[in-house]
Amino acid sequence: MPSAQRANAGAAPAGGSLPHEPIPIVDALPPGPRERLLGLLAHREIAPGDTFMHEGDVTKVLSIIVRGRVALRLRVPERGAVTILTLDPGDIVGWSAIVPPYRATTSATALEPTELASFPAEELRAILGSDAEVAAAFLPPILETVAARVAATRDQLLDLFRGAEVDPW
Amino acid sequence: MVIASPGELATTAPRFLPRDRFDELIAALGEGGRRVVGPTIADGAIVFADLGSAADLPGGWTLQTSPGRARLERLPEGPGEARTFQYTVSGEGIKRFTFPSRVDALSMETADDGTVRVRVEAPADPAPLAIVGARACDLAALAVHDRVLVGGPAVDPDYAARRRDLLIVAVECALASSTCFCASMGTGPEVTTGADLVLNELDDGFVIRAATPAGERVLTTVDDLRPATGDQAEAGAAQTAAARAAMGTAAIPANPRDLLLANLDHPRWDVVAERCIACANCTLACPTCFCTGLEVHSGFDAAASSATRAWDSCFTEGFAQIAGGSFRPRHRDRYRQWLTHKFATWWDQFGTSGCIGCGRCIAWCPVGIDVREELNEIAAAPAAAPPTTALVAPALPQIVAGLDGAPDPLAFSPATVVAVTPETADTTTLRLETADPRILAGTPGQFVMVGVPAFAIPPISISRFQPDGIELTIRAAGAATSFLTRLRKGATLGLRGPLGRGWPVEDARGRDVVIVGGGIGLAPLRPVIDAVLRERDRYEDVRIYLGARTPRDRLFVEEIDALAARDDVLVRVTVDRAGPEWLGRVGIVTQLFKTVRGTGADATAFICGPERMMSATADVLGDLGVPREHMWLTLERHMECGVGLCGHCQLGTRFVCRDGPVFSLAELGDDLRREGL
Amino acid sequence: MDVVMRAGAGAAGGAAGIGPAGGGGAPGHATGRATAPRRPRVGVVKFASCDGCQLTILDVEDHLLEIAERFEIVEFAEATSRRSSGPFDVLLVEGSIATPEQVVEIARLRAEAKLLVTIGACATAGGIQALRTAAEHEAFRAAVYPVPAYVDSLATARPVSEFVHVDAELRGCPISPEQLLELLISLATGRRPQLPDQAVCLECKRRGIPCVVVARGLPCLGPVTRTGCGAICPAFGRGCYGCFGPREGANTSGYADALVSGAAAGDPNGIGGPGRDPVDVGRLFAGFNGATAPMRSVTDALGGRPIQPLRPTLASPPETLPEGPPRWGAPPEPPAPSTTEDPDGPRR
Amino acid sequence: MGHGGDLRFQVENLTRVEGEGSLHLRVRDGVVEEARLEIFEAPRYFEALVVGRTPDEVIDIVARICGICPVAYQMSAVHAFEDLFHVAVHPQVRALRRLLYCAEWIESHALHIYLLHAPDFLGYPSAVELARDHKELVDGGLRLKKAGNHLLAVLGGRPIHPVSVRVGGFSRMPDRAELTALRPSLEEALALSQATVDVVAALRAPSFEREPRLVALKHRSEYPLNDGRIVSSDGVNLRASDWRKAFHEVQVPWSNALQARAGDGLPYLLGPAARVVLAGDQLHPLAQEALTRTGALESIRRNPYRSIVARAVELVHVTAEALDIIDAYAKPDAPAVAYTPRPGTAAWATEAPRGLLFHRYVVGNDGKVAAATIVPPTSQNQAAIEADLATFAPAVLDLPMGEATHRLEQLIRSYDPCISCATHFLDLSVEEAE
Repeated sequence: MPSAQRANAGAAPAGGSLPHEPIPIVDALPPGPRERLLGLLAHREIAPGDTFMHEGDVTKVLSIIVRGRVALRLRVPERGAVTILTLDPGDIVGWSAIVPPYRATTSATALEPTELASFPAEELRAILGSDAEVAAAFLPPILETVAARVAATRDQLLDLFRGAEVDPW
Repeated sequence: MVIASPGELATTAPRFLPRDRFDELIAALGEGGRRVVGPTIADGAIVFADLGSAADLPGGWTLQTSPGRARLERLPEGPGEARTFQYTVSGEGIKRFTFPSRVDALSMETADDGTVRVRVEAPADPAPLAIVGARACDLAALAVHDRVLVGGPAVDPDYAARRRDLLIVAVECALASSTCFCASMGTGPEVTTGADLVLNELDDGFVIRAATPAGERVLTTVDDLRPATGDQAEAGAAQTAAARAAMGTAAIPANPRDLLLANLDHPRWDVVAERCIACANCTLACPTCFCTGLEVHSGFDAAASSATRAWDSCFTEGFAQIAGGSFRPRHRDRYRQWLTHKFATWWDQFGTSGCIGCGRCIAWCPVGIDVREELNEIAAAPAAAPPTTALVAPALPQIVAGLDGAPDPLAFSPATVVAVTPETADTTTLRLETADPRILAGTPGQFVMVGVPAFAIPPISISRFQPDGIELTIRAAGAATSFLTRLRKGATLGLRGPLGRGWPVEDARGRDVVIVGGGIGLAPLRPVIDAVLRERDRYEDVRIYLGARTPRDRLFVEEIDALAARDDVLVRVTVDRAGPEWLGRVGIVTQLFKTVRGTGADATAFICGPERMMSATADVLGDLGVPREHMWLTLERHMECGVGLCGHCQLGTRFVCRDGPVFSLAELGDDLRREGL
Repeated sequence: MDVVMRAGAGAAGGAAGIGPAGGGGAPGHATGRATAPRRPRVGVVKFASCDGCQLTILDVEDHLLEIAERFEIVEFAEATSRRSSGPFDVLLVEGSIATPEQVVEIARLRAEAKLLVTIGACATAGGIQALRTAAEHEAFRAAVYPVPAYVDSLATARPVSEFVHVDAELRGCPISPEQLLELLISLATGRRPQLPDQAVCLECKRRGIPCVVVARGLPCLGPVTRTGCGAICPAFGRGCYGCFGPREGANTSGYADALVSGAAAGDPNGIGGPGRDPVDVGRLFAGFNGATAPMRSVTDALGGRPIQPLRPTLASPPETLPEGPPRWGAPPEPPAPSTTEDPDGPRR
Repeated sequence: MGHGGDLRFQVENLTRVEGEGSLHLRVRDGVVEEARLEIFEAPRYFEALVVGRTPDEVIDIVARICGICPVAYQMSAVHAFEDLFHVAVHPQVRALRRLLYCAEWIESHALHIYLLHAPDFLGYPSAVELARDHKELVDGGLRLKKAGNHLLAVLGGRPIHPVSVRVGGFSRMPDRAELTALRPSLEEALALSQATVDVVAALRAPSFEREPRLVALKHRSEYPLNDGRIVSSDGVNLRASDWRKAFHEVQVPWSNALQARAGDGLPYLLGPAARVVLAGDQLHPLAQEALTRTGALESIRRNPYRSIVARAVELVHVTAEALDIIDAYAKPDAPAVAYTPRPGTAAWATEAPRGLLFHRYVVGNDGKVAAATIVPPTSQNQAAIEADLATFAPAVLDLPMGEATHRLEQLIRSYDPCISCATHFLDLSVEEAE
């Protein structure tokens, strides 16, 4: 594995923060659609501890993490907020922006200085609805990450590390 | 015969023993207080039992067998109506006499000074035994047991003691049942090895020849036996040849091992599972099946207990059971395990077939399942071409004569708890002091069997080696482990080990090291981390990825934090769920690799955790290019002996306890998907 | 293994409080092991049953007094006049739930018990009385009583586990004294009771008994029945009749097929023989554990459960019973039993 | 407890009896208007459960009516069927059936004397407490009981619900060696039984006498177990199969058990006292000797509290006869003879430890049972128990509640009522006394 990894042991992953970090999903798009989407893209900085998406709110943006780490949290009765997943650069936040009823299913809080590349929800939905080429190129990778997240959540539900019930004996 | 004695037949002139003088043979065998057993009629079948006189033998009777059916019948009137051995196989072989269904195995007690002693029981010189009426298949089965039980690496002391002085009078079959197929397995009907005396029964008596000096000595004590005439000798040989002809030599497909290993997912397994009632009769009637389980007995006073070893069977759910469940929940899995072990993986384990063609599993199956039919059905429509990989017979020591010498892997040694460290709510680390050089010389990934009175004896991975002992990190998953986690400083227990093949740390020398641990799975990996850091410069990148249920369930927290602080080790920890106070990662372990870019081709991975987590990890690491032969994981299976004698932990061709518990992904192939949790 | 534990059962904690296990360490274990807490309070109660299973407690003669020392038996109507309505550390429950009152009572007892253990086929599987169904119920009452009007019982007897959570069970009709002792010792020492769930056949073969199906053509439930009895029926030359209920993963349908027309179809049949009457096979499965799913599936397919009975011809009672309590009649004549040979005396 | 006016007297849950019952008395002005032994053992419908079954299946099923005396049920059933099918069993089979019955009597009588009844006389709540002060006594009782259980296990595989009884014989008969191996424990049991007689004869029994009508089997040459004619203290003398000619069952609203009455609707008494009185001349010499030693024959007949002495005398008989049977035993070639079922009515009575047990089966053309009637001893004794309670109660009404309860419970226990058996069967609907 690349020794670049070795230097920053314990700290944030994959190579520091450059001014123009790659944005995998977007970079992977064919030229046409990529240009049309980049037009919508806006970069935002989030300070550690800031919650930029709230469970139940209308999702205003679909973001791709450029840098930093984000915690997805749920409100659980009697247990308060529970972190169910943390996201790293390249991950998507706010897929609910393009899935009815367009409301956030979790809250999102930055754990480190975080940079997001965000698409405004309405414009994104509009272009996906009107531009078949963009939709065909952009939706599969989104679906892929969402599916991967579902699978991972399933494994968490299995409580793998718990093992069997302890006997009464 | 002594186990080590040569199998070749000595050549001495055959004699003729008139039928009415058989008692003289029994008397000769019984000289010196030797116990004499032979076929008798009991409970509607022919079974081996003590012989008072020839009158106890099944003279005039035969046992008609067909699939699912065995009936005592009178011999037809005629010249042969009085014959004694005019049947094929007894209802039960001679296994019971060398390998009883229940034997004392262990005694565990807490002495007044609080010291726990675990002693391995073995019979004190059992009475020498003579067996009359064994058949070629019985002798072949005995040879298989010799290979399995005293052929090493571990030796069953009970079997060795019972086996040591055995005198065998064999009979060459004069007929064949529809269930017989020894000729196809190359084990009969001719008696070529293993007997001291060999009989061929004729209408008026027996052609008897000595095959060993011991046999010859017996013959000489029977007064003035006339030599058998050429005609008598020929007549005897002729009927045996007829029996061979009646059976044919192609009852089952050629090379069943390769056939079965290539058809482990054949639809036929589902078909037979509909009929199979998993009663285990086949395994218990089989003269080579050797699987056993321990039964622990104690009174209300738990200071002392004992354990008996009883016949067990792979047809029970408990046989492959661990805390998490059974690896063979369906009859389909169990029948496949049995048939595959008999005809295929036995070769890999012991360099011989596990089936000797006696057909008892066919006759004594209540629903009449016929192994020959099952094998031929699979051969008729093989799902896949047999593997090209030729059989590599494992290099195992030859039959050993005695038990003396080599250290006994079954022996327990005492150890004392010198420190107790609670790790989590349900997990505790015990530091044990032991003087046993074998244990101190253990390697990362090896485990020990832990004995305390009244409880089952669990296998526990060594979580650290100390100059004067070891550490065990134990999760309270069952009664025994719960008890162990509650031990206090000063408690003593019995240790047996170190057992198994550990992590091949050397495989990672000069390569990147990836260590992935889930939950309690970190414990067996801890010695690997210790070893790698001890010689850090011999390895390239070192990355440690750990998963736990919650932040509170993390093991060795201080140690891991200290590691994370080093600049020559990458440490990533994730949990399944956490409160907002946790700023670390949340998600499954594999999520930690997403940030890794580039190739894993130069990496060696050591993985331990729940099997589902290990296979998910292996998939992701595989995508990153880590070679399968460099991905090592350790398996948990039902283990009672830890040395390949009890049979419970089999996975494919392996004994997880003996050949593992650490395996490379390449070694495991699909087995984990076939028989994983 | 055999012990029924449901996830999150309060019993996990409850049991921990029972055996010294919970207190940390078993009695008798020396250095480094905690000592036992107070004696566990044990209750024994019964519902619809024959009393045989609780009698088994009195049948472990060699250990009875030791048990009484290790445990505080606070409720055991058959054995002691001391009574208690709870709480119990361990409650041994015999019998099936067969009346509305019993439904209420078992719920109350569950609340009083840390660990509830059902003992015997009635409590664990409903017993033979569970074979009656709602449909048959009326006919059953009519068959037994001249005046069924008095009857007020559930449509059918049911296992305890259908009403409350059961922490552990001892199978058998009756339970085995050895297994009872194993359970009590396990509770006292904190180890896991060894109550194998495998087939009777394993013990049968360990004992060296030739299979009665194969050697004698007898119908035997051993292959689908849980071990625990010691394989006494085959040892006594007859087929197992299922006292301990279904073994794990019992393939009852496959076995029933073999009993009807397959290899196990008995003499003179063997394979391809005429086979058995399916109803006879069905009745074999309609035994003391016949209400369990694996057994019931066979009787559903083949029949053999109790049929609508004829009305028995009871001698008709006198018009009216005497008023008030029964009274002894006038002093009888001095005893005049016949001691002489009687012409129409009993046969033999 | 005061006099006069209405008095409702309830013993909620009878203890140290097999099964569940309670006592209910209604007293007005010191006169017992009503005495009810209420039995609320839940219904189990055995008479219906055996319908459609083969005779051998019935033998296994009826055993489950009672875990204390399963052999009794197996015996009445097997004899009834063999009688109907004209099966002539091997003499050793008949002997071994008696031996099996002896074993059950040993187990059942020892259980009742030592674990259920003796604590009453000595003032303990149970044998466990009794053992604290009189360990050797209880130990002896347990060894006695164990001897019976062991014998049961050798003959039938297990003490409770043995498995070997078949129409025509047994499914297996023991080797002689298996039985002779039991001699030591039975010899000890015999000695313990003889000692038991003296111990219980010395127990102070409350003074209570009445003239019961006694009913038991009587055989011309043996003490009644499997076989004999029904005789009574007032001259009844019938074939066992003809029980219904002199007795009948009635249903009372307060009991799950059908009660049995004599033809005149009056109660009668079964059990050890009845047997010892009516068939004492057939007791084993050792038992007769023990009985004579106590000189209690007359008090056994008149005072129910003295039934414990009769039970002890019978213990001597069955242990002594068990030894005799074992000594005379020779294993027959076949454990059972073949038979052909034939339709008709099978009826038979044997002597269960608690008294006469009558079975009647209608066998159809298919060789299966079409209808059944089972009359256990306790349902026959129930009226007698109630009669005794009505007679005895006034004597204790002045005592404190607890003591009165104890006395009445002790009286009920003296009959060794097996309520599990008595209950054929339906659920109780309590009649509210206004």
